[in-house]
Amino acid sequence: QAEKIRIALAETPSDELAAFFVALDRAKANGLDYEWTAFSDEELAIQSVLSGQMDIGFGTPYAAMQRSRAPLRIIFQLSKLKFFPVTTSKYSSLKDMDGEPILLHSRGGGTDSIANVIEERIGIKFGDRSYVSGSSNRVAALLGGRADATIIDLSNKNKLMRSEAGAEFNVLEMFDVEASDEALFGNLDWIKNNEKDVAIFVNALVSTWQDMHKDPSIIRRETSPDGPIGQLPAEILAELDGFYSDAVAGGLYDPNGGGRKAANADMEWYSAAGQLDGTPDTLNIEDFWYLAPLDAAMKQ
Amino acid sequence: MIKRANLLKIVSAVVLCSAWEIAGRIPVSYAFPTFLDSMRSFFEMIGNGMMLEAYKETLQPLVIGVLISAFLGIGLGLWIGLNNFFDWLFSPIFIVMQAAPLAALIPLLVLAYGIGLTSKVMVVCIMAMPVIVLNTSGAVRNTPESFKEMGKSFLASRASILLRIIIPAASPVIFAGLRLGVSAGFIGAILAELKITPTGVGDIITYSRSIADYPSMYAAIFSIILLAVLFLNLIEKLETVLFKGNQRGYVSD
Amino acid sequence: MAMSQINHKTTEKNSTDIGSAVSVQNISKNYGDVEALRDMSLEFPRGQLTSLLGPSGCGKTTLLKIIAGLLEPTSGHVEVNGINVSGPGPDRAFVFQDFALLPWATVLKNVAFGLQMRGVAASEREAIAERYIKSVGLAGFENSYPHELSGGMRQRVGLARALSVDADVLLMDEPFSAVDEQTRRKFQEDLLSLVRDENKTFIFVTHSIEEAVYVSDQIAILLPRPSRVSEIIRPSSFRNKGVDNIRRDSEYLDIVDNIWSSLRTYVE
Amino acid sequence: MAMSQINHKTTEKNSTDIGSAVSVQNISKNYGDVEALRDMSLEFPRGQLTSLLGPSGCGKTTLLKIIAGLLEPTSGHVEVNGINVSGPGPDRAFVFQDFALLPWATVLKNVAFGLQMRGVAASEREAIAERYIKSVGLAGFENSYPHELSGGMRQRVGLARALSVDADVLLMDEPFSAVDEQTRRKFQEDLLSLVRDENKTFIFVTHSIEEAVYVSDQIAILLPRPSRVSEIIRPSSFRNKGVDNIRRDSEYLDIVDNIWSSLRTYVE
Amino acid sequence: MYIFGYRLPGMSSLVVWGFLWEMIGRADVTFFVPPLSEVFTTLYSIIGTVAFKNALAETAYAFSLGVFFAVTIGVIIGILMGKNRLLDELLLPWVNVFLSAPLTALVPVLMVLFGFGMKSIIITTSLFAVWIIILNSRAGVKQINRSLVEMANSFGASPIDAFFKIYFWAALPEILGGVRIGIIRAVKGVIIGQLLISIVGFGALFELYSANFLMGHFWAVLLVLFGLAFSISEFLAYLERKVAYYAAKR
Ligand SMILES: Nc1ncnc2c1ncn2[C@@H]1O[C@H](COP(=O)(O)OP(=O)(O)OP(=O)(O)O)[C@@H](O)[C@H]1O
Ligand SMILES: Nc1ncnc2c1ncn2[C@@H]1O[C@H](COP(=O)(O)OP(=O)(O)OP(=O)(O)O)[C@@H](O)[C@H]1O
Ligand SMILES: [Mg+2]
Ligand SMILES: [Mg+2]
Repeated sequence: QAEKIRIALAETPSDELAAFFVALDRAKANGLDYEWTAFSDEELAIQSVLSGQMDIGFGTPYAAMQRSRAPLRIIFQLSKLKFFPVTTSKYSSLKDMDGEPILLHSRGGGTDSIANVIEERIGIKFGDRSYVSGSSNRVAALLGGRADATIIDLSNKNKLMRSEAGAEFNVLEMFDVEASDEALFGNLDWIKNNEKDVAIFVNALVSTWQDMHKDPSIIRRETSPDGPIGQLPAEILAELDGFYSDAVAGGLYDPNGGGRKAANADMEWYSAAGQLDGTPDTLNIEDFWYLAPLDAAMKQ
Repeated sequence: MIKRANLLKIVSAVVLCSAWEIAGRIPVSYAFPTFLDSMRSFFEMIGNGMMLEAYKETLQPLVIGVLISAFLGIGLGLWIGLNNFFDWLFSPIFIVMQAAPLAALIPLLVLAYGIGLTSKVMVVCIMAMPVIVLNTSGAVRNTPESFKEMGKSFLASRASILLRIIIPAASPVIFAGLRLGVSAGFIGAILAELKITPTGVGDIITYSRSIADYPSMYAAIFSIILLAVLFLNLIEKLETVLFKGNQRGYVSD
Repeated sequence: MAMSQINHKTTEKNSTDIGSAVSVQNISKNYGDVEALRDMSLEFPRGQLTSLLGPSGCGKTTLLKIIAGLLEPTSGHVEVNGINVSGPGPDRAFVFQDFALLPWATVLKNVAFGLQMRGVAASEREAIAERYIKSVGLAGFENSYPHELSGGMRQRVGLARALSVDADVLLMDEPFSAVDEQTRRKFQEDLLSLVRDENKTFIFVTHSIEEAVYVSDQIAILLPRPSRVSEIIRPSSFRNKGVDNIRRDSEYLDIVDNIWSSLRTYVE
Repeated sequence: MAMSQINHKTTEKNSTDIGSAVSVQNISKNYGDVEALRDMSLEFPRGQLTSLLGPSGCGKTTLLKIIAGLLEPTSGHVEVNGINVSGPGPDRAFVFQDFALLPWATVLKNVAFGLQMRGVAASEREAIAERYIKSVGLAGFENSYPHELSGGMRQRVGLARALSVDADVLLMDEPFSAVDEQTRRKFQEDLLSLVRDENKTFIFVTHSIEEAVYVSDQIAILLPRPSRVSEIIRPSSFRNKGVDNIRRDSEYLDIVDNIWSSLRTYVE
Repeated sequence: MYIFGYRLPGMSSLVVWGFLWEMIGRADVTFFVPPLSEVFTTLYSIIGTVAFKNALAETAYAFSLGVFFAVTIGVIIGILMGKNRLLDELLLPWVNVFLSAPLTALVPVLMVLFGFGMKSIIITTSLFAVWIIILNSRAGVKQINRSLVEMANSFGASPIDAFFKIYFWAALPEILGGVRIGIIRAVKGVIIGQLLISIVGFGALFELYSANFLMGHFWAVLLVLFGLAFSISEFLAYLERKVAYYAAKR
């Protein structure tokens, strides 16, 4: 097919997207023609797919799926909601956080839903929630003494805890989350019209994700030096291996692309977090996921 | 009998809103609500007090920031316009400030000033001040020579030349700068709410966007634009009251 | 010169007797390459009216602005009442050739401007301004803006403004050029009574030889670029002969002719 | 009126004989509340010079601008060469009371502006402009900017611009008010030779009764607000008597006195 | 600014500020202000990279197109508004709306209407610049000396002639002032567009560097932007000085 597929990223290419770009390179070798645009946040990527200006987007558009008239479907889980409550040494467990202020990413966003679920499961109620987007910015706020508790992602947690200042902070014990943080989605009509491309793409993702689990350093090795990741400053590239071995060890990526397991976890998680109306058992997975390409890829 | 100017305003507003409604009905995009839906959310949010609540938050940094920028900005602008040394020393700073991609700087501001009122006021000031300063100083430099000469010959002190000649002569451009400054201040306030911590109207925008409640999102955008326009009309009134004789009508008349 | 028809009035007011209100000493002024004035010296006797008469572009406005302290001379200096001029002062008021009205202010505010700058209270200065507005024949236009007035009316606003501050020395740059003959005559009479009664010193630029002869105690004839004083004429006062007869007065006509012939030489 | 000293020259040019170049019919003009002109009718004979004489603010500029097509009259209409005026046209050129020079353009460009608007090629219009600049005595100032000129010099730039387009009807709003007496005399002579040789029609606003009497074929005396024509005077031509003698000419002095007395009535 | 009769260039005071910056950086007050010298070293090291060149090209493209549209449309509309009451009454409220509208809030709407790519960024850039240019041109025209217009009319100037020979020149000092401020705003617009719409060009670099706390890199790119804004602004200031001879004498 002459037409390029258009991919809407939800952030600018950086270490976390290295694996995705490796997969894209593999897909390209198999004849997938693509272009990508980075949006500043997930909502924009979702909007762009809603408007039909992009074909495949990054994010977890459950609310949009339920509320808008567009048939959006997820085809692949890119990463899980692996976030960690980090505090100053004032607190040592989530129980201590009852009534205490916390710094989160954005209202209605992933960390907000984590906080909601924490409240529900642990039986506490956080105090004031304030919002600063970007885990690294929240780390900075923590370091700058502007906050005592926040929820940050895996790589920032590791960076913080390994730094000299790490001793002053606690990572609070938390339950495991299987729900998606980032997933690939598209308009169902488009997916069906472009079965072949989607198949190549999902195959490439699955193979990359599985290879990565065997050896995280393939990401660094397979990163094309002329691609958007290869062009990053040396400081960032140097940390790539560390990031992916941490990520694999921490279970950030599902080598099987999520599939039904992820879908079920999402139903549960996002309805608990308030982004989906209804209870998990009334929700129909087929309204949110389109599993055919992933199933086909897993068979190979 | 409605004045023609007002009639035109109404007619063009009706045209624009219908265009919106039609675009929403096509729809241009699933993320683009109709005018009527947006208005419904708008009045709902007014009805349930959400709007009021939000504006209480949004207006605080905005008003403080705009007031600081207006007074400090006009003062600095006059100073820069009158004194070559300060022009040389400070103009570049304001040009730099104007060019500063604030959105990128916000994380740093948060680091320096936290996520409270201070950093939001800072954002508003950084946005609003440069235009006010640069417009004022430019206008001051362009004051017609013969007015200043006249003032001098009638022994106007430096202060009265400033107050009675330079400022009135420069007032149209100063007010244009003020208008721009206020609008930039609005941009700053929203940017701060979008990028620092979502509170007030910025929160309605981001939150309703994240739950794909697009009518509410557009209603919030609509309300902030409405407010900005009201603000500006206020400034315009102020200008007409203060400098009546500067209204010299249209060349075509 | 045959110009010594000095009558009882002008004898009392001889410049050497009563001293100069304004004394211009060796003034030169260059605008870049253009040499507007070169080494000009001139005395303006106190309580008298001196006219500057000369071709356009010869530097009359320049000289007036230097006396007013609005322009720095390139060299030389000006004394007003024996004191060196370094800037504008309350002893001098200026009527501008291009009127210099503030477009955003009403006629009343424009006329009151000078008084306001001298710190006169609002009610008082408006009362004074209204009086002068009436005296220049603009009653009823107090609240008009300059752009609603005709050329001559604007000029009269500038005139009223200068008169209202009651300065010792009045510097008038073609103050009557845009007003009609009738109003001009009236103003000339007003001017003469000011000279007579109030001991003010007037420096007056005009292009009308007749006007200069009629109102002046002394006429300085300037020749152009770089400007220099070519001659000083002290006409007898025709004032007491009555305006209506003077035009047919042969003495008057002689002086006019005389000036005319001394000026016309430069016209090619 | 005793004003019938019509000599051989003016007989040929009687307005009824040769028709009017400009005919103003029942013109009224209100500026908001101010009634500037009321029901004014006036004929301007072709090839003659008509002066408008009247107190300042009586509506002379307004009338001229209406004839030029720059202002819409509130009622009434104007015909130029028998055709109704609905806007400015190439048959008329205007000399503005406030000069209206382009501050960003040199003297040369300013003078050439009218020609440029008529589509004359650059080199040709500059040649013409230079000629007129010389004829108003500004040679050497071609590349100066208006703000570097004195008042009178600016006025002459405006004059040169209007003359350069060679229009049929010249509307001149106090064109000599800021130029010196000597230059003014020269211009008056130039004007007269234009009237004599080129069959142009001039409408001329002035405040100088003497000037009006000297240059005009017909003088319209206007009285103020709302303006109306109080009387039309056709002075005999003093032109052939020579400028130098005319000032002592008793006929001339009679006419001046006559106009003066008819005008002065309105001054309080 | 003159020192010993020599005119200091407009931006020379930045040397003073730069020195101050170096001092603060050296004093190690805060980690996000590294010494200026370090920033320059970083700048030198990234300036040749493909990523930087791409960013520069993308930004310059969006910026120059955006500014081009803003100036052309802004000047024409502004002048027309200043001279024509009907047009002014029709457009002024909307100009004010868009001028005062927090454009950042409008960006999502723009994206929906004009897409998510370069087009929206260019439009955002134009939108940041155009209103001030319109308003300034309008203000310039409104203060025009009526006699000049009448003069042009009396010499039969066509509307086009009047536009280019009178209104444009009479309003030029204001127009240039407006264009200067507009262009500086456009720099901001292009970055905001690149940050809020799709992350490309310098916006992407900023996002990347600030997210990873590469302060040296961050300031280095910022310096490039300032340099850009400054040279354009100085160029316009130079033009403004060229018309200054009549700006105060109109
Ligand atoms: N734009 C305007 N708005 C309101 N009134 C005006 C306007 N222009 C002129 N007038 C009024 O119209 C009257 C006539 O004005 P005009 O300029 O025609 O007088 P004029 O005879 O040319 O006077 P002058 O000899 O002083 O130039 C004046 O009373 C003036 O106040
Ligand atoms: N700002 C300036 N820059 C350059 N030259 C100037 C400037 N102002 C005046 N001049 C020149 O100085 C000379 C004298 O000008 P000035 O205005 O004093 O003449 P004036 O005697 O008042 O003439 P007028 O009777 O026409 O008003 C003129 O030749 C003029 O060109
Ligand atoms: Mg002069
Ligand atoms: Mg007039």
